[in-house]
Amino acid sequence: MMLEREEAVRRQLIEWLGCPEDKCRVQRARRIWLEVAKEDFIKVVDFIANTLKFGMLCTITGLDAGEEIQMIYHFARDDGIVLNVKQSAPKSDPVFETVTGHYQGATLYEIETMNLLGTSVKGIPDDIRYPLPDGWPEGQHPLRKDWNREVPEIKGEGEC
Amino acid sequence: MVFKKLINWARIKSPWIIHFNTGACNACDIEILATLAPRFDLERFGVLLKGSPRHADVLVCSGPVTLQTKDRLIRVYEQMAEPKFVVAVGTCACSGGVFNGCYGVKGGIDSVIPVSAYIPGCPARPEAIIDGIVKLLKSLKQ
Amino acid sequence: MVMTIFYILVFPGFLFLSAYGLAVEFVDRKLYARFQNRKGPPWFQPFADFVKLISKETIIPAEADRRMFKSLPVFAMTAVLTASLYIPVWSTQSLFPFEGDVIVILYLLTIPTLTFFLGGWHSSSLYSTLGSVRVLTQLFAYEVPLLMAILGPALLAGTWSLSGVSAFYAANPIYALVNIPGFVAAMIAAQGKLERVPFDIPEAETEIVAGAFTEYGGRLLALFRMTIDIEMVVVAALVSAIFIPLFSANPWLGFLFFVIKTLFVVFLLALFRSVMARLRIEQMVRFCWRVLTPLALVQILIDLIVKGFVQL
Amino acid sequence: MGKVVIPIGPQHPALKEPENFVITLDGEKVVAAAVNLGYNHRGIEKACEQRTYLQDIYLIERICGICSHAHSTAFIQAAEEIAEVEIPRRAAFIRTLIGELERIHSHFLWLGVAGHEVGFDTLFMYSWRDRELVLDLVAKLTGNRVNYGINTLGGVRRDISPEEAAEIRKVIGALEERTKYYLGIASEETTLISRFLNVGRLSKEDALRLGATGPVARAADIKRDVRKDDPYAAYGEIPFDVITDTHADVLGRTLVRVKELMECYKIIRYILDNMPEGLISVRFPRRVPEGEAFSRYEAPRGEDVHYVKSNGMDKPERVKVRAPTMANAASVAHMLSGGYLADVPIVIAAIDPCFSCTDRTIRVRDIFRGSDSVLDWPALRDYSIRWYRENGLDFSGIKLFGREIG
Amino acid sequence: MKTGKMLPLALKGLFTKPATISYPYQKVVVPSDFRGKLVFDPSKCVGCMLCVRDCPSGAIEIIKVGEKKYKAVVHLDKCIYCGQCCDSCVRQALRTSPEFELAVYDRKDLTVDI
Ligand code: SF4
Ligand code: SF4
Ligand code: SF4
Ligand code: SF4
Ligand code: SF4
Ligand code: SF4
Ligand code: SF4
Ligand code: SF4
Repeated sequence: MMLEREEAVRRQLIEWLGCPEDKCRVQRARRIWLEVAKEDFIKVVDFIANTLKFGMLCTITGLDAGEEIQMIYHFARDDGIVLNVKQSAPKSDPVFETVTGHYQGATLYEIETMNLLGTSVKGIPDDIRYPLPDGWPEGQHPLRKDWNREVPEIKGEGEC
Repeated sequence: MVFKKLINWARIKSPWIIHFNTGACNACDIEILATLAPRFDLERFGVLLKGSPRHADVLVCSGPVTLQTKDRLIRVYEQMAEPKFVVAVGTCACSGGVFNGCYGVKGGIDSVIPVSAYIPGCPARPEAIIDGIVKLLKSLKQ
Repeated sequence: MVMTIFYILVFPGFLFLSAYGLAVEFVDRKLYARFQNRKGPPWFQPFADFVKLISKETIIPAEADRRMFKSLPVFAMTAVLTASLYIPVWSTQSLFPFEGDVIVILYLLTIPTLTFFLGGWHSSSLYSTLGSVRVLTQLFAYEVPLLMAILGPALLAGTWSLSGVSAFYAANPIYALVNIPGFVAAMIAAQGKLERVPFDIPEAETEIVAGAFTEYGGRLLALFRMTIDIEMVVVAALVSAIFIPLFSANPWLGFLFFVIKTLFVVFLLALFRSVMARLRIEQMVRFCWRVLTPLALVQILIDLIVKGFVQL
Repeated sequence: MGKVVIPIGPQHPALKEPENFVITLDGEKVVAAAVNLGYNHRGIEKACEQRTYLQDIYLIERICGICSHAHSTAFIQAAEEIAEVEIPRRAAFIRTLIGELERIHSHFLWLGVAGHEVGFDTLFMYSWRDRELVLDLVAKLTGNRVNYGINTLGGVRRDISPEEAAEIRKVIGALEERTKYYLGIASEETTLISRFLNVGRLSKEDALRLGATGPVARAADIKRDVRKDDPYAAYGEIPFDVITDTHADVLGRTLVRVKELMECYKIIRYILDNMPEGLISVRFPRRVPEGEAFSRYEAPRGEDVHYVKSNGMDKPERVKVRAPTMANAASVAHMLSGGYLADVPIVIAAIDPCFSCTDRTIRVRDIFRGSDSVLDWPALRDYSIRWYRENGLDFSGIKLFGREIG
Repeated sequence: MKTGKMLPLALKGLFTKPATISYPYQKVVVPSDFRGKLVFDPSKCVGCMLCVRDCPSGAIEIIKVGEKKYKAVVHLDKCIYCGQCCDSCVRQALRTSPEFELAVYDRKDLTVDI
């Protein structure tokens, strides 16, 4: 299969970042995966948004990878290429930078990882209760692997 | 006596419903709406869909009760005037269905408010909903 | 005296109007359903709804003004019933005609609208409040064209009594032809008066639930609904008495004509509401002032000119 | 009348689902709008990790009943990519076919709801009457009216017989006639146009900035369609046009949807004419090898994306869903402000929101903490101004209490 | 632009038969492979429990009632009528039937032996 466009994007990324080859791979047509260090992340996003012109952030996946919390940002371009960028932070201190500076729609996705995985994203207030119901106990993050699935009894505010 | 009969008759012939989605997947909701569309036309049985709980006699619920809708469901139920009935449409509303065990789900409608009729199905076909409502009305006869 | 009480309570008063109102509601709903290619409700539906509502528990919101809340529906009902006394039913003559009763009918007909406003206002619920503001805004928009559309034919007839107007057109049916623009304007304004699509803005359920009626339930709602039904009869009768010159000296035949005429008006009303989308309040007001009022003015002008010719 | 804050929902006639829009009014004008979601949050993503891939199909299908096929296909595509299972071409064609039938039913449904929201119930009745034809067809092909359950890992569960194919053609023909009629209604009926034109505007720039997808984006003249950009199933070989419109308002969204219906018929005819012979499914391993995949699907309302990560077991390690409505939710608040209360339902409806999917994750509500106490106008205003400014929505042109919001 | 575009269609409604079906007075015919209530053939079942394992909502139970004899209990209030159990059953002991009118007043009545 011809993967010229994908390879071109990959080369550009590797050269600009100066990262090892295996950090960026082309999975198949239109799917590129990239792993970056947390420190470089915002710089990379800037490059992706402004130079590579990925216009849309499809979503952000947060996941519990054992010792670390991993965030995967799925950027899409109008020619169909999806660039998935990963960054991780230790579970003990899962702090990430916000990408709302480049992609406005990201707020919701970031808040979602904050609630469901207990991350914290700089620049987004961390007291926002989101998609979890009102009255959900603090510190309970259902998507963490060690969270048991007993539903805590919730007393709602009862307001309409 | 005659009066009582008349009132009972009127109740059976004029069940106004209010629809409340307690976290359904939409399929049951559109099937409920489809019963109002020309093919099934629930108005044949005097059913009108009302927006205000004050006007309605039958609360038609679809979906598993999520933690977030639980209090609203109770509130809407309380706002309705007596006599009132609750119909659980769809497997989710009956028991929580496929969502049983999800952390955001409380369970079926009857885990929160009393239910007068259960209509299983995923989604319940419009005919099944009509069947359920007609069965409910029949049970009011005595 | 007995006869008067019979007139007021039974025919063509309270009982007859209630029954006929329910029948008209049925016709309206059935036609609406048929226009939408569905079967529609059975014939007893409005009656069953009424009985059921009467027998239901009535909840009065804690924040609402109890006395107002309860008395308004009764007040509205009384007003439309009173208005009906000046409407001819089986001939060109109404029960208690007097010079100027056209104006009185129109005023009596605004009373229900005002009670809807007050009722909504006193429910102290957001949707009701919003609904009542819309009721009032809309009232100012359609009342003028409605009044003017009726004014024209009355000018031509040279009397301010509905019975007189009817009698005039019964005698000279040909003149009714010049009143067609007025008929159109009156029909459209009536749509607003009865709060139906495209002018059902005050109770637009997708926006403000049930508008002014949101908090009403049980018996009080039953009264309001009945009021609206009777109002529909009265408006249909008023419009048909003025614009449709179909009368008979024979009371039976006259009554039959009355039924035919009102049902025809109801048919038109149902048709209107099934082929249009609801306008926004500001579009409605604009429409009333820019289109409807000029139309009614044209009607008055035509009537004045015709009158001039007749007198020459 | 002063400023009023009215909650639309969670139980409100305009919404078929429990959501809460907090609309701040000055008379009839909307000065601020906030979206509170979260009523439908069930916890599906977590549940997916606790069930097998096979069970997940049915769970994911029930994220939403209207684009059930979209969700299950997107999920299965991801799983198949990880397991390196290639489905037979015939299966891909059947998936595409059902997907397009779903789009037809969904667009008809939308047209009816749009009519209903502006009080045009006759339109609702007729389009829902015609929609039944599609549902009958789908029930015949798949065994259920909604939540078809046709997809399975490695292919599809039911084949399409020649008689069924003939029946599809017949129904498509009838629907095409109806669609032309509705196109006439949507572009000519005065009262409808007066409610749709220039209502809920979302310019091309705003749509790009807020990441709108689907008909919302296409109505703003953005040629964005996953079926073309990132073809999946059989779309790579099917010729069709991406419909766009320049109105960028509710009318534009209506026209895009109705015209898309015509494309659906074209696609379905192509599928029936070119349906390859062969198997409809292949074996799929119970344990999926380690890996991850990201899959996109053009649902009737826009792009639906799924991310699946496998750890080599029979249950996925992580499933992430981002449904179309969530991508468009950010646009709604923007479209509402400055409009009329009467337009709120149609504007909301115009993105065709169905939050059961979106709620997986969103809840904007507490961003507007102040709005919880319903009549606390100043607090709401402060919060909303702050929020909007933080999010780059410019409200400075709107006057409040006779003053401009600085 | 035209007002009352739907007028002809609406008027036609007066003279055409309504699209309304007369259910429940007249039964509807659903496709024969419509996925409704399950049916079970005990003579085919070997008790392998594949159906139980694959059911997405835990709606089916296979209970041993004797040597090589099994009965199936289905919770109609949990079943999502997906038919996966029928696909999973290598013996074709389970099938879906087009029966869909399952409404009851008491939830207990929804747990049935099939
Ligand atoms: S007060 Fe109750 S009925 Fe009204 S919107 Fe809130 S939940 Fe719904
Ligand atoms: S019963 Fe099925 S169709 Fe109905 S809401 Fe639940 S999952 Fe959806
Ligand atoms: S109550 Fe009104 S808005 Fe709601 S579904 Fe019924 S008809 Fe539509
Ligand atoms: S947008 Fe979401 S809720 Fe709406 S139909 Fe699609 S999947 Fe369902
Ligand atoms: S957010 Fe949606 S998909 Fe996720 S668990 Fe909740 S309902 Fe399910
Ligand atoms: S055939 Fe089925 S039941 Fe038998 S051993 Fe294999 S998996 Fe188990
Ligand atoms: S049909 Fe589906 S939900 Fe019902 S028992 Fe079978 S597998 Fe379980
Ligand atoms: S899969 Fe079939 S044979 Fe096995 S237990 Fe279930 S019904 Fe019996």
